[in-house]
Amino acid sequence: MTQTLKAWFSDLPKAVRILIFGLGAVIILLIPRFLTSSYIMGIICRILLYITLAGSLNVINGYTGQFSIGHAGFFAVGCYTTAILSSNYAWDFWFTLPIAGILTAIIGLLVALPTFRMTGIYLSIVTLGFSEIIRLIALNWTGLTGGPLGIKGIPAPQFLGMNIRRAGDYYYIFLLFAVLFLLVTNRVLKSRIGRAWISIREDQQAAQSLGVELVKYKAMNFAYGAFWAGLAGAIYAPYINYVDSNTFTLDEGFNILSMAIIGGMGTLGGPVLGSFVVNILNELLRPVSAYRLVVYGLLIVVMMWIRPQGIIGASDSMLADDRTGADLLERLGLKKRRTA
Amino acid sequence: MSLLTVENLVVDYGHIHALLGINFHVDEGEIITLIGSNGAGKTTALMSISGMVKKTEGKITFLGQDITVMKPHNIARMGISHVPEGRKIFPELTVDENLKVGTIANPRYEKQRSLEARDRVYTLFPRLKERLNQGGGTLSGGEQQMLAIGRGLMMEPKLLILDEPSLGLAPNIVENIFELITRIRKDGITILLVEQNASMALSVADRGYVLETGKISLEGSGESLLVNEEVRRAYLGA
Amino acid sequence: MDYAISILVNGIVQGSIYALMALGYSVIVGITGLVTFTHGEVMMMGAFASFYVFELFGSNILIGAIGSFIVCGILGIIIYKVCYERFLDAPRHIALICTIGASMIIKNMAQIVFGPNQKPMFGIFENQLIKIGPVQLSVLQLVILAIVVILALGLSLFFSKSKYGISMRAVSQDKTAASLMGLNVNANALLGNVIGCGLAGIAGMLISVYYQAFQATMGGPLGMKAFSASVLGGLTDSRFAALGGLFLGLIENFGIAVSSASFRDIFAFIFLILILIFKPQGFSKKGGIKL
Amino acid sequence: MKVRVISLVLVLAMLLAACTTTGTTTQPTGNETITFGVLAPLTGTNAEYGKGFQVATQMAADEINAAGGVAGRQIKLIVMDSKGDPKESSDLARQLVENQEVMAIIGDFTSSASMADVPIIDEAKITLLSPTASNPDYAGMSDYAFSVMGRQSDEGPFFSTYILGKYMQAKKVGIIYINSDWGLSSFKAVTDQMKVDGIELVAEANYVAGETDFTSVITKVKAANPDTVLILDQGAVAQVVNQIRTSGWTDVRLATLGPGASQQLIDLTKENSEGLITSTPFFFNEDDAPAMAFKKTFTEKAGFEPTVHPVVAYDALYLLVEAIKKIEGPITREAIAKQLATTEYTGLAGPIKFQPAGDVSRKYVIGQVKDGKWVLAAGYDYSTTP
Amino acid sequence: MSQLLVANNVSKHFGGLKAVDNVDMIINEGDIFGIIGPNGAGKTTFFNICSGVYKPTTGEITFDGHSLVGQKPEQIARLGMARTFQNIRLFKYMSVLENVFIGFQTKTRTGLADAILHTAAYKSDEQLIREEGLKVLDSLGLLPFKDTKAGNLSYGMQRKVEIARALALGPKLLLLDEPAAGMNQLEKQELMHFVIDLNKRGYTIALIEHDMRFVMNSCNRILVLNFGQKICEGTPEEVREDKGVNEAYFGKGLLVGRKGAAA
Repeated sequence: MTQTLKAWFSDLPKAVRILIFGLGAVIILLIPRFLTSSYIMGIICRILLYITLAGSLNVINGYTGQFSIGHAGFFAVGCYTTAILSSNYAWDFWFTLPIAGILTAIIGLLVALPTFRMTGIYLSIVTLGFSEIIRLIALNWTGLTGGPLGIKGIPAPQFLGMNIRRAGDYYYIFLLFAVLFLLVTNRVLKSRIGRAWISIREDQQAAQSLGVELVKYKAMNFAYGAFWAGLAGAIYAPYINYVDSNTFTLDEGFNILSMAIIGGMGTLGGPVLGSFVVNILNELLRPVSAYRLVVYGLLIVVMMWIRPQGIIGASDSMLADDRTGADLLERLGLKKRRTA
Repeated sequence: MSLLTVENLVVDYGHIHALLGINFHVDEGEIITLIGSNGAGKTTALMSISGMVKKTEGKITFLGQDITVMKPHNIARMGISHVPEGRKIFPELTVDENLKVGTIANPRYEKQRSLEARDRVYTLFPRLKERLNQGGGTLSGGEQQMLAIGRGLMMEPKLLILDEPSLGLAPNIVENIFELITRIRKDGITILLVEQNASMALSVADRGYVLETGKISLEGSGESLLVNEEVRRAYLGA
Repeated sequence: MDYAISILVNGIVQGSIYALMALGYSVIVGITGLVTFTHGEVMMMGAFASFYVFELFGSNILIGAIGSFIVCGILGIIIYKVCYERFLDAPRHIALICTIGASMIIKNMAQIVFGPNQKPMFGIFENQLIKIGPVQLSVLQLVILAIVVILALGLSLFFSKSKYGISMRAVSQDKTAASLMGLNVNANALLGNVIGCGLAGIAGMLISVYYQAFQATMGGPLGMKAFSASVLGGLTDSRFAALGGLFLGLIENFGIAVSSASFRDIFAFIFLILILIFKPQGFSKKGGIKL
Repeated sequence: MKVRVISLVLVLAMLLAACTTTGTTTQPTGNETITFGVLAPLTGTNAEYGKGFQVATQMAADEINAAGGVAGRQIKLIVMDSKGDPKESSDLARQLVENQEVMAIIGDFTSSASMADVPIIDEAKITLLSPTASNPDYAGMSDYAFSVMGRQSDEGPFFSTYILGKYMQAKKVGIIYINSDWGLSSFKAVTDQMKVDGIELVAEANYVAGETDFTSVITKVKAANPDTVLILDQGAVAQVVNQIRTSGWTDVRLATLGPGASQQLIDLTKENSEGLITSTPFFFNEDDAPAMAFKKTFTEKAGFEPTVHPVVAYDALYLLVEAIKKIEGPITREAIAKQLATTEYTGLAGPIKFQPAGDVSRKYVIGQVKDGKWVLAAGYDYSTTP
Repeated sequence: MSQLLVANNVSKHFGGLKAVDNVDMIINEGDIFGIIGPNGAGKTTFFNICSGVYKPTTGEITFDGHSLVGQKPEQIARLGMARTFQNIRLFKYMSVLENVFIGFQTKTRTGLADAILHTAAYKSDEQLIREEGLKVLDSLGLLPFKDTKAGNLSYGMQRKVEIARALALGPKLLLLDEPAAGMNQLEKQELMHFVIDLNKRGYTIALIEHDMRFVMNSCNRILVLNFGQKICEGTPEEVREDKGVNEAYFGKGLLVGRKGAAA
């Protein structure tokens, strides 16, 4: 279906294709003009934010097959960096961005370092531990982070002399970074580096035998994922206006993770879809809010039972244990047994 | 009637065809051997019999009962004891405990009987008795093989499947093992043997099958295969 | 001096509860070969189970222990069916994610059913103090120590003497061989899960009795502690796991003594990370449940 | 492939649903009701307080409606679950702000969530009246942000001077406090005044929210040998008290700032809390008929006994109504906020009068547990209360 | 002829098990070097030591003048040693061409910035990979399958793809671990000619193989291992005549009455 759609699209004359792209872009850019509700814009902003967050986690989990569950920690580092620099030292928002990204990438490297000797689950737990350590440091380092009081009144970013504060305006910043993330990551994944990452996911030993430097690429992968999580944090800080350590609990980490899992890992589109599904579900389930997290939990379990790679995850990878889904369908009589 | 029959067995691992439809049978009291080079499908054939591998096609009958889709532990309980390649003893269990595992699932299990079975194993393998309380992982290769066979015998099987019992063992120990195999047969246990050491296997076997890339290319009595030039050529590439 | 001794006593009592948690954890990981994130939630359910048992049958700690063992054992069966049974030989992250999902379900259902607020636990023992030389500890602390020691010894006996124990160890060491020996791998893994979860249930009861309070959200940090402690034994060796629990309790308490309780979890995680850096496979030699 | 199509359809359907459900609420529908938003953590770690907010505000609304409503209009509440999470809270604040019917918002419970809402309500010029936010910076962030809990900068000094100093005659005090925005500012307020009053702080120890094991904290404070231990927390006071007593430390006097005269605290601690002293703007005095009535109704509806928090939330709604009553001219969001700043009202928890920043100076009394009940303690000079 | 790979007194012990015991070996440039021996003789372990998967317990290996002690597999690959695996380790969900692309890892330099900005370095790398990759596939006759998922190919094809992937490294030495396992006689024949052909094109090759016909007809030197020890080394003719090899490999009969038959 998507294949035919793609083929149909690429068969169109170039002018038509450009037209379609242009039209799409204009619609996306004009969304805040149609949707004046700042509540809906708020949700859209959130979706865009989590596209970057879940997407950057997916770079780590979905493309090299490492399993990090402490993404909230990286998010926190970026968020605090911008908050501290712009509110305590009056830096301009745009200048704090690279610092936040790079600092988070360095922290990402630090997390990755002890994990090189570890496999799978140990790595997961260490990332989780680091995430908690970062949160507890933020909570206790009152001098720098305001400790439990947090940092308030983070100045709004300026753009062409305009204060960006309303969700409708902020939409463009979130959009810019989500799109930037997807474009840049797409390029990285289609290069030698991305191929090395994927080869590590598929078969570590074979990758090594072909000269893929394991430590280097895993570290680079972690730093890259952390970098974008840091950037997401940095743009989030002035948006929420007030930062404290409660935002970055393990539950936040699981929240990001569940978007990546539900949407699908190992494809760029997966976390995008995941962010849409989870955040919209979040709104739809408001009337039964107590059951919301139960529903997430169920969704995750069901996903593992029938589609471990997520809704549009890389079905052509080791992430997709095709055995699981097929077996279940077979058992339920929904699918005929495969015969040779 | 045959104890075990394998009809038209096909096994695929994904897109790789491991067995392409093989037929063979084992009669009561026989020693049957499957020989063939690495990757010919010998181990797959054995694993299919004991239920560890999903079959694409074919039928396996044991004692007249269809065991094609039966669970491995139930197949074992019917009286098939499979001593796997690489021995696979439980390294952190003592020798005694390893043997005990063999009796746990025995439906005819009762204390007295299992003690007798254990005594029989210890008479068969006096070396094991000396190492009663030693961890299985600390034994030498030969001792581990003995333990693995002993553990299999504790189940009081009707059919004993041995996968490469000589693997990685020094020649004098290999001779020991094969001597044991003939003794076990004398106790009335049927044996299905997979070996790379073709000469050794054929010399004790009543009948043999030669597997080549998932197909049976030759079959015959042990003696006839032992002198068959085709077999030698397959092995030594002469 | 008195100060140091009380920290030591606190550390040992808390550590012994951690040890019990870790014991259950390592049994589960040992036999399924898969890691779980539900352990903390199981402990929470153990606390609730014991509370209702106390309410129905009176404040007897033994009855409470049996009750929470049974309830959590049943929970263990459900968790096994949902998270493990189908995934014993699938890529490992699948079962892991499943347990994350399951823990979300259990935690939030508990919040809905039992209410979110902290609840007081029945006082099982009077505030009596026992002095042994310079060491001072309460009856409750003594009872907790005794229960943990008895359970640990019982478990050790179970694994070394009973036929179920031996077959579980066999399954945990080599599933293929065990199944060729006629052992039902699935049933054994299920049994291991039941025992592990049952122990977690008792640990949950002890925690709520010791701290006299429990609530639906208590599971998360506890699960982490169980994991950290088990790492010392490579996740599968219950002896070292128990030792790890004890260490963790002591480290936390001495760490807090020199800094602040706000750093409690930092100590636990640094302990974990250091072990992983210097002894990534823990102190046990090879996988499988061990005594 | 099929899955992709299905998922795409699913997402589109969800988007549509999300848009339409909210789309309807933006339509104003006549004037017979007046609507307030309530932001409260109905799930998550603070859920019991959120539940308290929900029940207490609904009680107040029901009472007011039964009495004919306000300005001839019935009160309608939209209660939303913020989970105590700033992100959630601000999204919900946006949603409430969008809804033109909503005239004012009560909430949120935590300071961090409330503070995340401030820029939104500030822009929309709508009142955010938090019953409990006590971060000293919160109320000053906007003209539209109010808090009625009372300032730590008032309660802390009162506690030091009148309770620790005059009433308890404490010389050496150890403080155990929760490491939260509330805990830290309370700690600062108390200890600053202690210096002035000449009371020695011999030990301090803190812990993070969710802690259950206080034995190490207690051991640490005990080692400094204080004559009085002050516990600054709202949730975990009972456990700290219990663990102090069960550790065999029976000769130390205990005081607590935070939970107020909470019955739950006594239920949780039984005889361990005997003699415990607290400051409270109010407590459920058996002579205080309205308070006892509140307690009874609340307990019936909520299933648990009230702390001071739901009382303040209850007062908050009455306060809003009081302000609306005084408005001359059309009732608008801005008019409410403007009027609220100057409204004085005496609720169950005492008189409320806003300081210029938008928070309240409260008067406190001393409560003490005697024979398993809170009683009003005497024996100090109340006339010089600041 | 220069010495390419020299193993000196190499041993590998796993606990008490001596998997490889004091083995010497010299592979010269231009060789097709065979390593044979019964199952469990330590051949694959020895291969894994050479390619850096295992560290030897004792002994030293030099490759093309570099000591391999303490080198990681990827570093050894970068020195110009490529290998295949006994149980094919293709990236089975990737296309054949993508599999080969990974093999060019050592020949390309694209960094993160190059990838993001699509610099000249990136473009030339990608072009090189594409052209060379197609060339490699073409030379192996795999071109028609370039977009097929590697896991969907037949066993024999997968072996070829694995070799193609290794060739992408442009190796000085190619290690093949049981390349003919699971192939039928026809495929084996074809593979053997292919290996000989590769050798003619200048690749030095070392291979482990069970199929004696394959080894005898393709290798110019053969090393025989049994129980981790070297029992014989020489030309195919020498090895075939060696009695120890005969026994180790085919085994000897046990029962007296049949001994004659085994001779």
